[in-house]
Amino acid sequence: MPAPKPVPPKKADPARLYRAVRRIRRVEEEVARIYPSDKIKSPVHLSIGQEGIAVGVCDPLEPRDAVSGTYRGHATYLAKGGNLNAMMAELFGKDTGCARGKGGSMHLVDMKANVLGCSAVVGTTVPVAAGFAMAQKMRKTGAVVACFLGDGASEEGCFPETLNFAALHKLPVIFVCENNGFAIHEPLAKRWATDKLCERVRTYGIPAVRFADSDTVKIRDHIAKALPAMRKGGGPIFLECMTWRWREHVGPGEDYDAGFRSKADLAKWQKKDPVVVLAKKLDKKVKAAIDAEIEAELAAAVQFAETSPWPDAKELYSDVFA
Amino acid sequence: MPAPKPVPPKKADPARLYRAVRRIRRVEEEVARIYPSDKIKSPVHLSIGQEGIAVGVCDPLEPRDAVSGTYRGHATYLAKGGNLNAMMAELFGKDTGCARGKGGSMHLVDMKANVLGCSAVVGTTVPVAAGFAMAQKMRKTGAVVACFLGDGASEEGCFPETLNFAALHKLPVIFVCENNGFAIHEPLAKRWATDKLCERVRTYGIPAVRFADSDTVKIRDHIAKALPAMRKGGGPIFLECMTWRWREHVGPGEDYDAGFRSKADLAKWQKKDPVVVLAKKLDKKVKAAIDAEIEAELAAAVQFAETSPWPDAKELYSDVFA
Amino acid sequence: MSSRKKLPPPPLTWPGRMEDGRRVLRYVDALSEAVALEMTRDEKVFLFGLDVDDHKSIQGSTRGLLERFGKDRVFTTPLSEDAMTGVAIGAAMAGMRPIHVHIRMDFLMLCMNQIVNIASKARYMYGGQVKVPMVVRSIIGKSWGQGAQHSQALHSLFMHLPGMKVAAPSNAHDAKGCTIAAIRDDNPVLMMEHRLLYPTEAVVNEGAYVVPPGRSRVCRFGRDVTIVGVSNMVVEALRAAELLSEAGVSAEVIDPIWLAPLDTDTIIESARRTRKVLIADNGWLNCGASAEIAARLAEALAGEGPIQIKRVGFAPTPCPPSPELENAFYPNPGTIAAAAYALAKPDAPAWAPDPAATKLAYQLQFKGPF
Amino acid sequence: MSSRKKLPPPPLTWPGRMEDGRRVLRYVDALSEAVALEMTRDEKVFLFGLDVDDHKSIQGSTRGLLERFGKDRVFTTPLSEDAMTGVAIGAAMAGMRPIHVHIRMDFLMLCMNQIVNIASKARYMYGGQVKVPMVVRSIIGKSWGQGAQHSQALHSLFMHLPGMKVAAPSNAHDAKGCTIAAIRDDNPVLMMEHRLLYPTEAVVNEGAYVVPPGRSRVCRFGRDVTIVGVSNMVVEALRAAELLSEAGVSAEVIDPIWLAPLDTDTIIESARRTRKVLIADNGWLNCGASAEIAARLAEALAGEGPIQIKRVGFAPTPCPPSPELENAFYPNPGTIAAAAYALAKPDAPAWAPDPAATKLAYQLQFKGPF
Ligand SMILES: Cc1ncc(C[n+]2csc(CCOP(=O)(O)OP(=O)(O)O)c2C)c(N)n1
Ligand SMILES: Cc1ncc(C[n+]2csc(CCOP(=O)(O)OP(=O)(O)O)c2C)c(N)n1
Ligand SMILES: [Mg+2]
Ligand SMILES: [Mg+2]
Repeated sequence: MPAPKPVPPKKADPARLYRAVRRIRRVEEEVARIYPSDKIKSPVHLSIGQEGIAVGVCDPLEPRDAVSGTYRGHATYLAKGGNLNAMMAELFGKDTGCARGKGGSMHLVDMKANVLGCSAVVGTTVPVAAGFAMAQKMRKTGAVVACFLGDGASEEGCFPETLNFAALHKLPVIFVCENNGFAIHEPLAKRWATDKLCERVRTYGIPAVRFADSDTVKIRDHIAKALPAMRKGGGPIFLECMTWRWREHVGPGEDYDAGFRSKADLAKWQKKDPVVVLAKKLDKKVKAAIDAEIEAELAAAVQFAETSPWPDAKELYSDVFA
Repeated sequence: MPAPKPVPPKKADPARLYRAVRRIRRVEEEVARIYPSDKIKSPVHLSIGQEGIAVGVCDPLEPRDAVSGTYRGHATYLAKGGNLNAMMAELFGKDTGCARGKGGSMHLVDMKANVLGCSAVVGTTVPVAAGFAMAQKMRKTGAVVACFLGDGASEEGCFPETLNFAALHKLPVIFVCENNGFAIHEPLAKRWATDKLCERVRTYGIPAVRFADSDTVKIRDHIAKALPAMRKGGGPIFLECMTWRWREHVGPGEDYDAGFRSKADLAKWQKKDPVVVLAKKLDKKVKAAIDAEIEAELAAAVQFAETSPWPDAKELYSDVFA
Repeated sequence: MSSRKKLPPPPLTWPGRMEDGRRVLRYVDALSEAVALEMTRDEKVFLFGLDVDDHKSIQGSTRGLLERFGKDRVFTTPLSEDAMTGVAIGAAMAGMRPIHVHIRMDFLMLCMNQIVNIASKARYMYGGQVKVPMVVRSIIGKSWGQGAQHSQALHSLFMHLPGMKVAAPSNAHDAKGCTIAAIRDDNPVLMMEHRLLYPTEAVVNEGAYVVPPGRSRVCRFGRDVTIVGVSNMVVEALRAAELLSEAGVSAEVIDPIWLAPLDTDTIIESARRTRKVLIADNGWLNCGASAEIAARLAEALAGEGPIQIKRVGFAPTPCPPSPELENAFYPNPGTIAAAAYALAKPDAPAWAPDPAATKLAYQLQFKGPF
Repeated sequence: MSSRKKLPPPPLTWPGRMEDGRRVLRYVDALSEAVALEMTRDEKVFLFGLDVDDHKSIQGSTRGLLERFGKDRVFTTPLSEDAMTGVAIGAAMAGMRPIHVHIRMDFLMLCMNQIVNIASKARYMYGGQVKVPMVVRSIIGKSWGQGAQHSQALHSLFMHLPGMKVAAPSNAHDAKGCTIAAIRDDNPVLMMEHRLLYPTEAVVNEGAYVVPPGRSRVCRFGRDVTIVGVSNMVVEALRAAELLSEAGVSAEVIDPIWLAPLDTDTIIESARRTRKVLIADNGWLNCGASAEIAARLAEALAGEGPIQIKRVGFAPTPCPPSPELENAFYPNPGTIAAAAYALAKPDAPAWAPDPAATKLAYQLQFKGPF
């Protein structure tokens, strides 16, 4: 029943977008709720507040297209159609998990939905995504790869290395930098000499756009417009999406008492909450129906995870080699 | 008798600059001459044709300033006042070599002259140079570090990582990219998505200038002008110096028969030969005297290397640890 | 060492005192105390790395340093481990004494080029003209669902390199002494700490002292079998030794403390008596620390007559997060005791201690994530 | 294997033929032939890496491939080893079969993050959903003045990793068979080639064949001592064995061929007979391949009675370029023979072969630089 999205629509559909952001929000809220029970034994990096970006980017993608997410990857996984039951089971460490209990929250993967595996080492997925895109080019599939990274990841040398290579070979990569202003607790000011990231990316010949509000519809339309040329060998594009992580870096709570960022900033960003913004565009009844559907799906997923079996001890040794 | 240069002159002195480029040229020609005898058992990467850059950058530097060179490091080593006898002995693998026979041509070093050790792994010296510069800043010595790198080295992730860090911390680093258009035999077109290197460097807030002809005097004056601000915490600067490697990538010969670049291009660059250009500014007698001095010094250096003892076998085990 | 075991199970008020007045300190606090002492003594010492200056202060191990020494000597960096390692090397060559901190050992794989190709070789390939007095602090995260990339103990990669030193303190006393020794060492030193040891306490003198390389410690004397433990495996081996003693086997437990240079003389001496050696490494076996120790033992002793050598360590797999799998991935006091028992009593039926007795306080105490 | 020794010393016209009509091929040409065959068979195979397409063609080992398969399947890259490794991994995950070439093994230190944290773990940590059929070709440059950063043999770093395979062919036959096996393998495989072996010749069949992991080869049978050689040390051990036989010692020589997975059964079987084992590695000892082999031998055999094990390898220093120092840095047939002799005849006076007899044709042939 989940993962709907066989053919992407030509136009932004508010109901569809709302459904997607709301679903991710609710899944993560549920994860946060369950977390203190210690049933989830895997560090969770919630993207609450940032969901609109993943949804905006993934909405126009086709099944053949791929996404590559970070350890903060629940949103990308779900937005691209990753299986919810398998995700929840993975967080619980169950054999039915998407990585059969061998990945955890930071390594979600669903190759059937073309969700490439996430990685806990910042930046590592960026060149891997480019390699996946290179294979698409070599095999002329016309597929593109959306590669998500944080502002922190952009500081790793493999990022400019990958930009150069992707531009040189005109690889079909959508680089999406989710700039939430922090790497764990360290602000940009301590890490970036300047904030001219888009300018820098343009020097590789890659079109780069900054989305100051990261409006879901605007991002969606930008991608939808870019896709045809990319599918024909037009090369990579880059998006810098300004955003805000509502919760703490890792774990279910908040971190405003730590003093490194303020609740006032949160309030500012909450005004742009994609769930609220998109909800406003919907008829109340439509919204209520969607919400109910999501709750049912979510409850089923938790139930699935809870009742799924643990991996057998001998599975420790399986899949080391193919 | 060698390594003259206690206090850098206020102004470009053609005789002095000529002496420096001519000396490097002759040293390398002599290395090339000796090479086939197999007395030098260390791969040599000659900078013949590129000497003007090292000389232009190093001329205004003070003894307290440092340079960091690449495996193509003979020119930087000599331009900064590295000991010639010790260099020649190092190429011969002798105990009197600057690295006591444990470095070879690619690892020249002379810490007394503040010539930081060169490295054979492309790009590795770039962050090391920045670290050396950071120490200058921490200890408030007012010294700067000139960090040389090739166009190829600029592709390694550690280069942008270092640019960002150096700009963020306003480190006194002069980044000098010697862009000779090739990494071994691979042209820029196969490696760079665009040639907007200076533009890219500027996005870090680092002033960047391209020298299309790499005129020794122009480079020299540019550095001389930049130094006072850098000594006071003004932060790094960047130079892209277009140039041409006359000889083959490694070894004493030429490589125009290999077909990947043309002798016509060589001829074009030879018209800008810094040795010739600077010689023209000198009185014939002055030039002759300098030339004679250089020959004497060079002959003495080869003699020194030839007659120096081999390292004792037990030296294999020394200096693994300090 | 054994003093620790006398501590009452609930943590003391901190910094605590033994009944005889000696101070006990947690491993995590011993680390920051060591750095604070050295930064006070020598202004060339500085500490940097991702997140060393935030409120979590590398799980507490850099706590107070920013406040005390200021942001010029205690600072975070961009996410650029490769270049930052080069920066540390360059600063060290210029006479500073950097401490570069990594919250997980896994991230050191980004630093390999600088560590292998420059740091470990600089003194040699520059003919003794430079030295690189640099400390790289890294922490092993025992999994608790962290998964394959946040749990690695990669010490053997560094033990392989001439020119590198490697310390793996198993207790608060050594954590402090090794850190101070590392900072004072004129060579690159890798500190391998273990996250789960952070809350463990030991008697730690207040002043500066060094636990230098070159001397393994016999933590517990025994007759029947020698157990060598690496990092937290020392603690687990000590517990295993208690369990073994209940089963009538007297185990000697040795902590190499420093893995490079590695003192195998102490181990060889013990093995010459017991002729049965179990090496419990907190890492993979292939080409691991356990392989080196076993090889040296074999070279030194196997020609003299029968000697039984066995290794236990991580399963030959990446580390899985699912709890059951993860438990099976790691050696523990039960598996260590069982293996040692089999060595000591080859003819007796196989024995393993009651699983309930093999859970260690310092592990149970921990709740993820970190 | 032994056929090679029957070849006349000056190289045959190439590709040469034995008197019995069998073809001999150089190691370097066997490498490119293997890739050409596989690229013909499977269009998913492609080859990339710095300088694979220039006129020097990685010292000849990629010769002709560009011409034959075109620039979409044979291409150079920017100097970005870290990202290019990730690109290879990503392409492999998408079903391609990349061969990523490095002209020196030293440069792999830039690839460690991708290899350790992604390639070797991807299949496992993604629950079997992906595979990473990637080949990493790397070449050891025996020094000839190359110095510390251009001479390393770092195979043990990769042997340490679950999920990685490592091949180290010592002759042209295996170079071809291992390369084909590596390309067909569904896992990341590191090929460790040796530059000085490139001109050596062996009988090499014309079609495709595999030399798969899992089986060490006994290259020469002997009674008194077992010598295990790694990479070019196999060749040097074979020469040592000849010298030893002149001194009345019968040496068995074993080539593991693949270092991971490592077949130690064959070695153990031999050692069970000779009870004297010398391991000659082309690398450092600490936590090296030699440590692993020694450890496994000790675990398997030392309890049964006396067994003598000894390792020789690189000196525990970076590699110096000065010729005298460099000579002392490497094991050679003379030092291998002397060490094996001491094991075989512990009570006889020390013996070493005439140094003139220990120089190997394949080394003398080489003139730097490369
Ligand atoms: C290579 C590496 N260095 C450091 C870390 C520790 N770390 C985990 S998340 C993180 C912050 C990353 O910030 P960003 O890329 O902006 O992503 P965000 O968490 O903000 O989504 C850091 C430094 C890591 N996982 N990997
Ligand atoms: C990390 C690394 N990759 C590859 C090589 C092989 N290599 C040696 S020199 C060189 C070219 C470097 O080009 P550039 O930086 O432009 O310097 P140039 O030789 O032109 O002076 C390459 C690829 C190396 N030494 N180190
Ligand atoms: Mg961020
Ligand atoms: Mg160049």
